[in-house]
Amino acid sequence: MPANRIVPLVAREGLRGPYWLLTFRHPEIARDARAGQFVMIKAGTSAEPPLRRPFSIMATDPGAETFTLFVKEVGPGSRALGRLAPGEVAQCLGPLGRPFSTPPAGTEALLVAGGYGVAPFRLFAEELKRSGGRGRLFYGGRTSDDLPLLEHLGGTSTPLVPATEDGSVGHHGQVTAPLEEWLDSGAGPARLYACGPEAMLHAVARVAEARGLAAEVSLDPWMGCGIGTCLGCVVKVQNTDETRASYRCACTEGPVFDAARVRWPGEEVSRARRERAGFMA
Amino acid sequence: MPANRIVPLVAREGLRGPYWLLTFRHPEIARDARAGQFVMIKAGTSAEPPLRRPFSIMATDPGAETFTLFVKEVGPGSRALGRLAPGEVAQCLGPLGRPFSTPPAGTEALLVAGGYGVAPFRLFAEELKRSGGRGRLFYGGRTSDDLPLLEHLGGTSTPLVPATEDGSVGHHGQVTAPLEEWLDSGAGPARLYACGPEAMLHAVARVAEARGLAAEVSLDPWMGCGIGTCLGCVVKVQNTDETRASYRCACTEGPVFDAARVRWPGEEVSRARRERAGFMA
Amino acid sequence: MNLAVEIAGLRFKNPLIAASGTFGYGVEYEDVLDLSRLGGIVSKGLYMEPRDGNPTPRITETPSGLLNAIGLQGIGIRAFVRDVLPRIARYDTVHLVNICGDTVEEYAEVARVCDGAEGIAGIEVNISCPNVKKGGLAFGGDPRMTHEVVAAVRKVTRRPVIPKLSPNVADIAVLARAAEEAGADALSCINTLLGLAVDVETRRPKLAFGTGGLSGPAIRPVAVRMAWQAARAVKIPVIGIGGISSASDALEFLIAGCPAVQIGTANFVDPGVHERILADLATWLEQHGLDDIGAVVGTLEYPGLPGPCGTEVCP
Amino acid sequence: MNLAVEIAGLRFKNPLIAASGTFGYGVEYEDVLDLSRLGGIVSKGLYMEPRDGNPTPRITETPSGLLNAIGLQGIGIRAFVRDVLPRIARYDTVHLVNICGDTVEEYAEVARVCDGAEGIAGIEVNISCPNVKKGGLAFGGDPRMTHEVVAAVRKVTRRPVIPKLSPNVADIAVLARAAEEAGADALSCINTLLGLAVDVETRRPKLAFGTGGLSGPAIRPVAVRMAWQAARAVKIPVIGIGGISSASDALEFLIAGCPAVQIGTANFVDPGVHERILADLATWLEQHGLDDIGAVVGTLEYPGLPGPCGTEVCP
Ligand SMILES: Cc1cc2nc3c(=O)[nH]c(=O)nc-3n(C[C@H](O)[C@H](O)[C@H](O)COP(=O)(O)OP(=O)(O)OC[C@H]3O[C@@H](n4cnc5c(N)ncnc54)[C@H](O)[C@@H]3O)c2cc1C
Ligand SMILES: Cc1cc2nc3c(=O)[nH]c(=O)nc-3n(C[C@H](O)[C@H](O)[C@H](O)COP(=O)(O)OP(=O)(O)OC[C@H]3O[C@@H](n4cnc5c(N)ncnc54)[C@H](O)[C@@H]3O)c2cc1C
Ligand SMILES: Cc1cc2nc3c(=O)[nH]c(=O)nc-3n(C[C@H](O)[C@H](O)[C@H](O)COP(=O)(O)O)c2cc1C
Ligand SMILES: Cc1cc2nc3c(=O)[nH]c(=O)nc-3n(C[C@H](O)[C@H](O)[C@H](O)COP(=O)(O)O)c2cc1C
Ligand code: FES
Ligand code: FES
Repeated sequence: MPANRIVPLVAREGLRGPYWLLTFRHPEIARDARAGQFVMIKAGTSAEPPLRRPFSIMATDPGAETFTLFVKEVGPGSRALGRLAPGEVAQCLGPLGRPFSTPPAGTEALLVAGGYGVAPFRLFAEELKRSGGRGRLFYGGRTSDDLPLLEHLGGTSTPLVPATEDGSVGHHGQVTAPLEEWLDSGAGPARLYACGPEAMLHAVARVAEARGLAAEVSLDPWMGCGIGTCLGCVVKVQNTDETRASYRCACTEGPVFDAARVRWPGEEVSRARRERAGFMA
Repeated sequence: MPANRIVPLVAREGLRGPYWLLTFRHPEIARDARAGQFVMIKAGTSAEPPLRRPFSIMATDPGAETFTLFVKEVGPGSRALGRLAPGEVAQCLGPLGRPFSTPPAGTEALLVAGGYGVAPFRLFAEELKRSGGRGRLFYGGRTSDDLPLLEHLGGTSTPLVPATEDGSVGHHGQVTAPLEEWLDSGAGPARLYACGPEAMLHAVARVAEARGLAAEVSLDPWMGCGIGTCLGCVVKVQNTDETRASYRCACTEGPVFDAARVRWPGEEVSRARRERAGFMA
Repeated sequence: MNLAVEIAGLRFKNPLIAASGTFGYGVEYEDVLDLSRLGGIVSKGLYMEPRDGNPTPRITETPSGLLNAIGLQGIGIRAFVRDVLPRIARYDTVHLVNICGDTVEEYAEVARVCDGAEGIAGIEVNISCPNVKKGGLAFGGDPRMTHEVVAAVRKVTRRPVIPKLSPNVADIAVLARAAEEAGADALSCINTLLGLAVDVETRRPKLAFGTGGLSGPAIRPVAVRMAWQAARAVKIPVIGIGGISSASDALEFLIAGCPAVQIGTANFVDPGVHERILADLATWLEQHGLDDIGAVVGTLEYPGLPGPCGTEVCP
Repeated sequence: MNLAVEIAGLRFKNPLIAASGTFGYGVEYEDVLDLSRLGGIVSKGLYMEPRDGNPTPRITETPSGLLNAIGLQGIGIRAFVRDVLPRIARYDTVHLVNICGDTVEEYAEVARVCDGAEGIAGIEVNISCPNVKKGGLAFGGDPRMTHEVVAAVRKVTRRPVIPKLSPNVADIAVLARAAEEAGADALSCINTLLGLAVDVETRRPKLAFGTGGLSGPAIRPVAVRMAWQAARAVKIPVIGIGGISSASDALEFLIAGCPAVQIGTANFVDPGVHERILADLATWLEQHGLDDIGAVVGTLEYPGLPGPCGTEVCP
């Protein structure tokens, strides 16, 4: 059950660039969180910025009763989190949202991450390891600077395939290229799981569609409440049993959606705008 | 000349209770500040609270190019200052305002401080020491908790007379009691200088008036700009050459005023309100 | 310690009501808090039919504020009565429905459904939503239309009718009186301020709809002023709304003359806000030697106006 | 890089003007910054005679905002012209005077003095101060009175006349058109929002005057909306005001259709705000491959309205 919790920061690690690993203590979140779920969190009670911010749960340690967030500092909310000192507390609601589904037995889970979208896949890889499932993580960014978690993704049974658009590390090109290569190379039954910029999610959705594969995407809209009441986070979705698309809350029915059900933006909305807005128009 | 400066925090000492000694580096402020002057300061550039806050300059070290503030944490502005880490910077305008006047030769400077109003008198005592002037500092509060600077006022030639209303340290009673005793005891020519809660300032003004002594009081209104433009800090003053009282900026014509020229609040404004507001109605 | 208040014949166990559009239909919070602890809950705005609402982005932050153009996405009054009401009616709190309409007739129709539904204690009439092209602000900005809508709703229900006024007017007293004359039992003041945020990169409004409604702490001084003006203009009670996120914020409205308040945006920031304010209100009353929240309502001493005792004139 | 703009025949070397009441008479900042770097300076509001202003407290903070009720304390127009103007006229910037009046005649009288004074480039007509009992908002809230005041000022001066509009109205377009018809050369939008903050301990308003005017970042979304509405309603240029403290804030107004902006409360927070915004504006233009600030003015693509090219309709 999501509930409002006050969570103390227990550890804080600065990665290169604007990235932090922040570990908080909370027994239930540590126990209950599933890959793809998130928390709405805010450092302290300062009035500015007003709202909490959504962050994926990157890792949990039920024994230590802790969970870890992977935070990219991009504005005031993330900055305030990065400035918390161990012992200080944050206001936190979670775990929230629908997690990624468990891959069916015998199916390989192909995880496609762009930028900070890698966060849920660390937990996903843990779950795979625990359940004996098979997976492969494609982790892309523009340059190696966008992959600060590269060295922190070991210790699971999921092989890691980095890709950068400038070739500074791993595959040279977009992350969907090694994904398609892998699929071409005669991999067995697979299911795609993606989290990252909208353009990447859409590309993964097209790959899945072209190959008749199931794909789940974690969307990233602006969220006001995380709990289904502000209706600010909606995305247009049309489920198989429905005659028309309608707005669904990404915070409660998502953030993970079946890629085939998402009404991807048409061309009437400019690309720049969509990418900036980072979500469905 | 006051100017807008970015000042790094170089040292930070937590005193007992909600009090901090914060030392910032700035060569000109360290060189130019006079006792009674203040800075308008704000930690960082956060939007909340919107405005800078006035703090008296408590001490300067021209050699080290530093100045020190004595900050009581009472709300968001002072709290943010107290949270600055050494090396971090504050936005600062100063030194501002009219300082206390230099006591005429042969006159004893009787300094009367209440609570955080003690701040300017540390610098005043330094100035007396340097000029060879004579002084005596009466430092009052409700309890010893209100006198956290007691141990930090040594090293000058000015004797210190503490007073607390509960008698927990020094004289038992209000700070004007030891002041009057001293005046009764046949001290020589004296001039009063006071900084603290308005009720105390008014009491000092009455003592001075009754004994025909000159008194200067440092007032403590809400200040928006510190530089004479918002007109938020005005106090009612009537100078000897004027036929009527008018509103004067405490930030530029004060904060130090001749006590005899201040239009102290009449009885039509409730006492509670005045004390809370902390300044002239 | 009595925190209960009576408004329009309804007993609220405390003066803290969840504001429309910021608390869903109530059910969303079932797991997060105990709904029975609330003074009341106002539903998200409801039309006769389900509504999609506006395209996204629908919300954006502004300094100490939230700008939204949700556009009244909702399930429609019948689905609410059928599917939601039975589930929330079991919580012992005052259930109010926020009703909308494209036409005066639609307001009346929705009100009629509410009137027939067990468990709906009263009707808040949303004539002030800035985020729809018809109805909403078009009604709430004009005293004649306000009168017409409120009168039409009044005619079809015996339940308390509580028009929700817009701040986007020159003189809220005029609208407040129009609503009172049309038979309102109480007023809700205020809805959101019309605002516009521009994305300087795309050079479009940050919200897909264009303008939006501003809420949150940023608007509190405007809201307190308007609630106070409305309360002085009418004899019916005025429920204060706008930027409340602490007991002190709530007290500003109570002192200005509102027997109860609604909490909106703060629900998003802190789902535990009601409990926190409730505890702090009780402590405050205790510290001030009061044992009834009613003792602070309307006690503002405004300079030049008669004080609360009715005789003293403040300097 | 051209940052200069022309408004009402006046050339501003950049679009950043210090707003009335937040920059004194200019002289106060002589030591703090180089006044010649400003696009323009608007004086504190001036009547014929000196004014004491309101009792204190006069200012209080609200979330991301400042509430003030200074009450137009000032030295009067004649002392300004005699004592202050010679001192500031030597700075190469556009000197505007913000004029006030208790009556239409007083506005005209003050304007006449301005007209005769060397060094005053234009007249901003303050018909929107919420903090005085006569004049001010009483004029700015009513299109007929707005017309009357502006026409009276217009009659006595050939200098540019720039009425400053109030946000405390239902439809600012109506007021904007009234001012334009009366002969205004440009408009300033907006003055402060009427607000009330209550001190819950004393149960009095926090400001001695009672209500006050809300300014600062909190009001920016409302100000951008109103400046945009006014700019669409009239042909004369609209100077945007309200909550600007960064280049991005300024750009919101420019994109919404204002060729220049005024910076108010931010002067208190950071006396170096003009320099900072100026530098950031230049950088922004450069990054966007633009070499003239005019190229962004009025480029907002508003959904459903013709785009800046005059043909495209946004989705
Ligand atoms: C379900 C979910 C999980 C997320 N997980 C992570 C995570 O694990 N790690 C991480 O670093 N970030 C994550 N994010 C994104 C994170 O929430 C935003 O970066 C954060 O809210 C930014 O807040 P801020 O105050 O720091 O910056 P702001 O100033 O609020 O934002 C900076 C810029 O980003 C834009 N922006 C803000 N939030 C979003 C958004 N949700 N979508 C698109 N644009 C946005 C703003 O418009 C602005 O331009 C997640 C978002 C969602 C919805
Ligand atoms: C010239 C001058 C010198 C000062 N020197 C010192 C100093 O050396 N050390 C020190 O600790 N403080 C000093 N102060 C007071 C200090 O400025 C305030 O405590 C500070 O502004 C409070 O800001 P805040 O955000 O922390 O709290 P806020 O939340 O702004 O204030 C807390 C409470 O204090 C009230 N308040 C705030 N400022 C004032 C004020 N100026 N007068 C009366 N009531 C006020 C508020 O209304 C509120 O109730 C000085 C003030 C002035 C005018
Ligand atoms: C996201 C959101 C949705 C809202 N939806 C409605 C609504 O459906 N009906 C209504 O009358 N008011 C609606 N409001 C207005 C609030 O009920 C309230 O009047 C306003 O937000 C001011 O209060 P606040 O500052 O506490 O949020 C909405 C506000 C927000 C922020
Ligand atoms: C302390 C203060 C005094 C003001 N005095 C005047 C004035 O004399 N005349 C006037 O037209 N506007 C006055 N204003 C309004 C400002 O010029 C400006 O319109 C308003 O503050 C909004 O801009 P901002 O948010 O940038 O401050 C004053 C504002 C403040 C905060
Ligand atoms: S974030 Fe508020 S409804 Fe989803
Ligand atoms: S603090 Fe602004 S005029 Fe004195």
